[in-house]
Amino acid sequence: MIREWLTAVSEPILLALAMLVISFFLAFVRLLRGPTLPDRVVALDLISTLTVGMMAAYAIMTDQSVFLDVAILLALIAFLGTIAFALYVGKGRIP
Amino acid sequence: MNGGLSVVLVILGAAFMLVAAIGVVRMPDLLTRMHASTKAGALGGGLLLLAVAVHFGELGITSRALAGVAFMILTAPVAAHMIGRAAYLTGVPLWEGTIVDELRERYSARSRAPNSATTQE
Amino acid sequence: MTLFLWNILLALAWLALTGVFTPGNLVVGFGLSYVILRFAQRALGPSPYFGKVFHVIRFVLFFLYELIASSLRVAHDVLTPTHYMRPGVIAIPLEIESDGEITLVANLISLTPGTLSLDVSADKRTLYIHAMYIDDEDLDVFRQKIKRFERKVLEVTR
Amino acid sequence: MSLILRTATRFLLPLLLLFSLFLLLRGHNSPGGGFVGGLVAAAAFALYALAFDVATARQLLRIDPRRLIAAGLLVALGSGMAAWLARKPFMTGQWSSITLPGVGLVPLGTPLLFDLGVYLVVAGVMLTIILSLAEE
Amino acid sequence: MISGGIIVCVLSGFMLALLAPWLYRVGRRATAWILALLPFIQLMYFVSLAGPIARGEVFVFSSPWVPGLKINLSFYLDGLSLLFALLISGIGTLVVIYAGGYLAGHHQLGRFYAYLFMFMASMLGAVLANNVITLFVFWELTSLSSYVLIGFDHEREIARRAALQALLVTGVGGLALLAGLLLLGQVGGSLELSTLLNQGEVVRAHHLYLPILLLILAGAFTKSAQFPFHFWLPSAMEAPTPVSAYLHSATMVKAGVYLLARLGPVLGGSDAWHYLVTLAGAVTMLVGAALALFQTDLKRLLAYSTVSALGILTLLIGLDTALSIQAAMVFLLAHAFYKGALFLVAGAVDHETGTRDVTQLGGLRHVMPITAVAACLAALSMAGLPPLLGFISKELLYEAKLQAPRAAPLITGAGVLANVLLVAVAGIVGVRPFFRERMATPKNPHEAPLSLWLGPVILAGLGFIIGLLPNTLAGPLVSPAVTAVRAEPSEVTLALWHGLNPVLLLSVLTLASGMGVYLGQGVVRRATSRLEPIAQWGPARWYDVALEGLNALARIQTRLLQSGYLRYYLLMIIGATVGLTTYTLAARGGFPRPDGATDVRFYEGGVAALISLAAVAAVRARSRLAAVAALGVVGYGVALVYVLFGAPDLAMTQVLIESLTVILLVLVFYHLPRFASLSTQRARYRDVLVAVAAGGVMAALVLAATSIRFHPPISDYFAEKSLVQAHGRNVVNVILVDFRGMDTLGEITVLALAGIGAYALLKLRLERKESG
Amino acid sequence: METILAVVIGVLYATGIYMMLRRSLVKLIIGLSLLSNGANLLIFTVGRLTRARAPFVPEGADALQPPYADPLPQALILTAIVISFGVLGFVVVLFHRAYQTVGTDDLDEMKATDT
Amino acid sequence: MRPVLPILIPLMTAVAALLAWRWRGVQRGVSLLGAVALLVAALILLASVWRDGIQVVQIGSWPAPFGITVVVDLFSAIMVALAGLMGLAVAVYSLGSMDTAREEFGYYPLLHILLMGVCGAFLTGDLFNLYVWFEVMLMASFVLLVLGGERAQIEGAIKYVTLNLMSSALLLAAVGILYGLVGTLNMADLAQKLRSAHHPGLVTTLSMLFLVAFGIKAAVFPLFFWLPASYHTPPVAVSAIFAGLLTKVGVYALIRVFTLLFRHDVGYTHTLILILAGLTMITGVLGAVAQNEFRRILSFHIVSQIGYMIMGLGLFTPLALTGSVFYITHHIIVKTNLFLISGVVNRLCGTYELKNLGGLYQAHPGLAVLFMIPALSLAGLPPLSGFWAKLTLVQAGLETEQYVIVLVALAVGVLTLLSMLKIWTEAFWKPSTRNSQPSVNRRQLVHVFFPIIVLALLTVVIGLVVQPFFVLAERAADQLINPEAYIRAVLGGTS
Ligand code: NA
Ligand code: NA
Repeated sequence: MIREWLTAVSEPILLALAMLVISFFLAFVRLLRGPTLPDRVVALDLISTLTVGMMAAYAIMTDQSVFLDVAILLALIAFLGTIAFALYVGKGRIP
Repeated sequence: MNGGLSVVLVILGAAFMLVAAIGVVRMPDLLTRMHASTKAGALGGGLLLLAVAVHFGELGITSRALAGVAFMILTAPVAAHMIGRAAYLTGVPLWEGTIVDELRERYSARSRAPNSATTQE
Repeated sequence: MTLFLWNILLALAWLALTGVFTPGNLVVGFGLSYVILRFAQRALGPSPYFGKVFHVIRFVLFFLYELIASSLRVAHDVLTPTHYMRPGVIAIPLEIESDGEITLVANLISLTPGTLSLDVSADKRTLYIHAMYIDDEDLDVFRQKIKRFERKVLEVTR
Repeated sequence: MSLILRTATRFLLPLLLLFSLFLLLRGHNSPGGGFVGGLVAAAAFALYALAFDVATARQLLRIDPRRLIAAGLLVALGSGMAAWLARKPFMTGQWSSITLPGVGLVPLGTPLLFDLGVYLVVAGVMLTIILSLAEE
Repeated sequence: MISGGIIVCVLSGFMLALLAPWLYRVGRRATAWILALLPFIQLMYFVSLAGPIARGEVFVFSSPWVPGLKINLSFYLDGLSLLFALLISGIGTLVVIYAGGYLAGHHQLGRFYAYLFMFMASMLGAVLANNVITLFVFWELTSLSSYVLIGFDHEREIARRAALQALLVTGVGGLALLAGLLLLGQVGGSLELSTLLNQGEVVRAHHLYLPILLLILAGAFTKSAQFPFHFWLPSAMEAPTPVSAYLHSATMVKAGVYLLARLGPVLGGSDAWHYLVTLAGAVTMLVGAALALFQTDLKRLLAYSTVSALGILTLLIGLDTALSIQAAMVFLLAHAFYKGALFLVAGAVDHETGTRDVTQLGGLRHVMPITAVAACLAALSMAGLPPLLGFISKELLYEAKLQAPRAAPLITGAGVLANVLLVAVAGIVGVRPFFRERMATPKNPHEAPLSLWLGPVILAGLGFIIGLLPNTLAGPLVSPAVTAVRAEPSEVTLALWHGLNPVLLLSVLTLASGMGVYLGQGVVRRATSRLEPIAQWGPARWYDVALEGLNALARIQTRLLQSGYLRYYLLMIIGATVGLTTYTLAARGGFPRPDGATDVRFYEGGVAALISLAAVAAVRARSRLAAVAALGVVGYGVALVYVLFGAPDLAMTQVLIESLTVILLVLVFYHLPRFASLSTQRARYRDVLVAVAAGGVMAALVLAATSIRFHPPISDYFAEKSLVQAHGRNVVNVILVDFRGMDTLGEITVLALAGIGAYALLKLRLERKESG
Repeated sequence: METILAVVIGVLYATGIYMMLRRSLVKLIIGLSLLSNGANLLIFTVGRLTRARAPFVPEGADALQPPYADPLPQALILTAIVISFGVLGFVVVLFHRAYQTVGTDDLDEMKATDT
Repeated sequence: MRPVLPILIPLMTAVAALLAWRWRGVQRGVSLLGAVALLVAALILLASVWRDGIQVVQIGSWPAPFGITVVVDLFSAIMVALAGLMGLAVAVYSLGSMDTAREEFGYYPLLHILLMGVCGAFLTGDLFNLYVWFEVMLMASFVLLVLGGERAQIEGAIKYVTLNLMSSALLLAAVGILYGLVGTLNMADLAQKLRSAHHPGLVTTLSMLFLVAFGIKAAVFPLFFWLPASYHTPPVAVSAIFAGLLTKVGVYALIRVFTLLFRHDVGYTHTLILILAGLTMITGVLGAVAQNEFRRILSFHIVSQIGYMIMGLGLFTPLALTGSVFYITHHIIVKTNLFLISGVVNRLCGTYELKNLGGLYQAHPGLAVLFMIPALSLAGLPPLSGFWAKLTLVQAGLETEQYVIVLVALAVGVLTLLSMLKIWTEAFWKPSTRNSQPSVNRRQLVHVFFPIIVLALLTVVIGLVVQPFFVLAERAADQLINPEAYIRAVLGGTS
């Protein structure tokens, strides 16, 4: 596994994947820490974008375009969850 | 096909995403975190999708990849706006370094005490 | 808009004719058909479309520049230990009126790192944004910088 | 409600619907299919209901989503029973093909019809649940 | 032809039972006389068969019923069955007529007839059956008819309880009997009695002999009210008197005796049989007789004396000598006549005076002369005075006891003691109410109507006439019966006078002592009343305690198991899963060694870690929405796994579902309350333990399953045919809509249901409790 | 990778079950979701992981050329996901109604039908 | 075509009823028609299987281990016929008892989809497809259970739903692992390939997952809690169809997999099943003894009766399996009928609580008889259907010298009798404490009594004319214990 990490640096696409993986964990840290719900939502939103990115990178790496379809679907649809969260947060608004 | 360009786009995209992720951890309040994450994130995602478009270089795939980019550009700002607005309106606290708040005056009639009922969730 | 569709259709036809289905070829096709349409303009009657294309291209370039510049700035701030930012919530008076235009402006502002549309007033006259780098001591100067987005949008839509 | 969200939704709804059809039609050969397509269609209207309100979304939809469920089941069932006309076991695919200008020979068969049934049911169900729940 | 008559006899009873309520609606008062025709015809039929049977003929009727289980609807008529059949149809005739008068005007009389005929038919079936399962079927039907008849007066709780008690006691015995009979069939190689009767040696030598014996005895003893199962019989006196006379004295309670007699050739002849049956009989005989003296209620007195009589019969069968069987058969007849008569008399007295309390009755001979004659005749027969049948039977009885193969003096002593008491009882029930001075009663008595005195007079008269001509009238019946029980030709000679012998001496002694007890019954009752508290702790009490205990156990168990706490149910299920799998693993072994698939790319590992962390975060989240967000991360992570291992369709679906789930949850959480910490610390530790164990089991199973493959998968087929035959490049989609379209059809049906259900839940709210 | 996914599956099952054992309806829902993710991942894993191509017949070919990811488990999981999603949708509504009707999401307050 | 009809007819009926959402009268007609059609199709199927042997349809014409196979052996055919019979009985009963609101909110489509799921589970020859049908059935039952949304319904449903979902998750995992090991889902193919499995211990361990998953659905100890928590809460027509069919699908599945797939270690697996059978009988019947409400008593009895059905499987001899099949047949008819009767009682007295019931024997002797027949049959009194069922099992137990289970079976029979008589005593014999009788619509009563009378007659007929039913069960059991014919029918000549 350590060798994998090392080759990651040499292989550009692996480097990209490595950055993405690190990003996942960083975003996850925010999701854990909060402190408010919007903070977590922002983190989740970022994670969905990261997922799009990772799928795209993987499509390139494996040379399979089918994964792109997943990525664009996610790009379009992840938004819905965020909106729902936002509306929930907004529920607490004083009218 | 277009190996060089797609590699650059991939690395760039991933780097932007990393920045976004670091920002989301490091920035002091919600709104500043959002500046880092939602936009840099979308930018990174867009770049990666572009990389796909370049990498495959087939019409069908390229058009789909571009559509993906379009989707991101369409949705990301709306989502950011919705979260930011909701958070602001429910009283998520701003960073102490904030220099001005002109929206506050509009809502001055009401207290802006943090509404824990939702935001603390 | 009809012309734009025409343009696209022609570009696709070009692709079919050439039989080379690549993005590059699409761009070629688009450019060619743009030129064709331009010449055929008289036949088709007056249209703001041709002038717009220029504005659109300029607008896109402007936007990309803003995007990259502000991204880099945010990136710098994120990656360095100190926070250089001077954030705040600013009211931007709006001249545009239609929902679509307001949304477009707001989204463009949001898309650019460093600024984020928070709210539109009920009378649609004011856009409230959160900005990270209010460098100007005079807030109105800053407001004008933001309003450039509005102007560019107006150039395209009107 | 946010003006920005509403305006964006006006644009996104047709886009999502188009995308859902795209997924449905391509599903037999590429990722997608009736289920995914149906969900996207439902998501489109769900977004509309969130951005505006349920009544507006129902107006836009025109048809009671429960009818979609019944129709979808009917289509799926019918596509399976079509095989009986050819004296074949239930759900045996019946294929023919048409030539689409510019695309060429496109095979058409009952399994595709079945997928359409799936699409309708999924869209109908998700809309039924989400719209009723949002009305609470 | 003749054999076919047997099944007609049995089935016609059931037919008439079905018709009886309707007949009653038409026939009213005359119904009893019309109905009585059936048992009377049956009686004539059986009488007509007496001759051939006395000559040694046997009638068999057999028709397959459940050949798969070797069960035939088969009947067998020999001397023993005939004796019982005559009693059943004969006394049945009288009881039907009697009931018509006794219950005249009762609004449920139609149903009563139905039950009575159902009983009659079942009882006939039981004593005539050849197949042991057929026998059992009718046996249980007699219990059931007894149940509805005891509970006939169902508005009174005591009647309901008595009915239940009787049914439960005999029911438990019945099930033991069933097991015993089945085992017997297994050991003996046939379920047909006629075959089994020749298998005695095989059966007795088999290692299952003792269990079979015990099981069958349990059936017989409960039915025939042997100690300690006797208590249901006195309680059963809640039934209308015709029922008591017929079922609980003359016929049904003797089914156990019948069974013992019937199976004697198979099961008898062993020490176990001898000791068990004799002892049970002796104890029952004494206990019944002693307890009878406590009673003041006419029917209860008679009931306990019946218990005693049943003990005597059992004892005689246990002795298993030619003489004892002979005595048993004669006593069976004698008892049926006198006890039936006495019961009917008691009913008539009750009917006329409104009371059954012996202490309240006296001098009735003036107002009820015919009844008084019948009563006295019966009582004298019971007391064993010559020239009544009771005397003959007692003579035989003493003789048999004196010649008992073992412990003859002891048995004889006990017999004398019991008979002494029974003499007193006979006096109390049959004589006392009619003599002494007249006492005031709730109702003003008149002579009973014809229907009420006909039965007692005939029965008592029979006891008298047979006593005078025993050899002519009883001999032809008893001999073949004894032959049947002994499984060897027996010739019985009955006589009133045996000369001066020890038996006669005992008889005289018995009578004299009995008279003494009768006269001094006040003293005796006072003396015995000391024992009353002990009697309260008798078997009847055990029954109550057992029932209460059962209820308590049931309640405790239910409270423990069906506690209402969902998490305990879940714990049980998960515990069962973990327990069964790990135990099986330990017990059966054979887990393949994990092949240590450690070929991991860093990004795969990263995604895996992310999923796990997010899952844990979802658990540890303090707020619902934080948990939902963490759940979202799990979802995206899983979608990534699908992408990483070549499943784009799955990833798409996962992603979509993730987003829509968030919408659903958020919509609902608008209304639901926030997380609260409700469980105790201990519960949490326990649950962590269980959850981790369950997770561990699943992980272990996955490891095992991924390290080994019994067969290559069938997927090559899909790979090959997908495009060529199913016209699709997306193999997963082709599987979904074509290869395995049936799954998808079910799947969309589930979805449709979810939609209908959610809609109904949200839109349909019934305020009121709906009736079914 | 199977080993690591086995652990992930174990974690999903464990967390799912733990959440289902809590007293709150909301946690029960979350538990169910975790559990169904675990079950799907389980089928995916035991159906054998492969980094080979996704099961799509490429243009110009008549059949899948090995190695390819086994399409059958994918189809099974798809069916299972959809079913559990439908069920989840219904359950969410049910719990919503339960809360409305009973007035609490504490499961311990919902045992009237047992005792 | 024939074997698929019992799945498709209910679906068609449901779709037709769904399309006629707004027209209640049409829905009722469609439902009745569909139920009749289902019963006819099921009976024709049974007859043809009896005549011509096991019938197979390869759905979509894809050959056996690859596509989904619908396969009908006698056991399946019997179960489907029973499902059709109960479907019709309850459909008719519903016409006279279901409230308008529920009818308008999809009661009839739900009922028929439930039947579809049940029939699908009985007919499929594919393990994953079995899971799908289970889900169809469960989902339909979830909705039927809560339809109306009363508090008790919802509380019961929460447990019912959660525990059943747990079982589904387990089943899914088990099926998935089995596929991973053997690479096929067709049960006949699995049966064949499992024979040569080189890790029997692993297969046995896996079989435990199936045991638990199906055990939950069958309501076996200690997995039955969902049943008594919920069965008494919905309208009685729903209770009745649940009582008749749902747990039996679990039992069916247990019997199917433990006669076809997991028979390599009978000494371990089936002994375990036998132990569970005994415990199920005891705990179920004790639960019933503790209850004082009509439907709750009946619900707990379902549990205890499941024990008997499993007992036959545990003994695993031809006679024992005959007993199981016979028992299931008997139980479905009798238990459904008892629930239907409880509904009538409730309608007459306005309650299910025994302490508030009474006077029915006096006022409605016909109903009393109609109750006694299934009640006594349930308790196993001769000569009703239940007696022969128990007799067969007891005989099988004695033959295999499993005396403990025989003892339990007999003792539980007595306790069953006890609690049936408790109902009898309280509801029928005990004098009524009420002054007024609720008014009853005569036309509705026809709908309500018709199925009750038919089922009671059937109980008696089975009791009196045992042989044909016994032979049917015997042959079904023979096919179960010798699965060669099944495997050959599904896989064709390849085996
Ligand atoms: Na059931
Ligand atoms: Na069930």
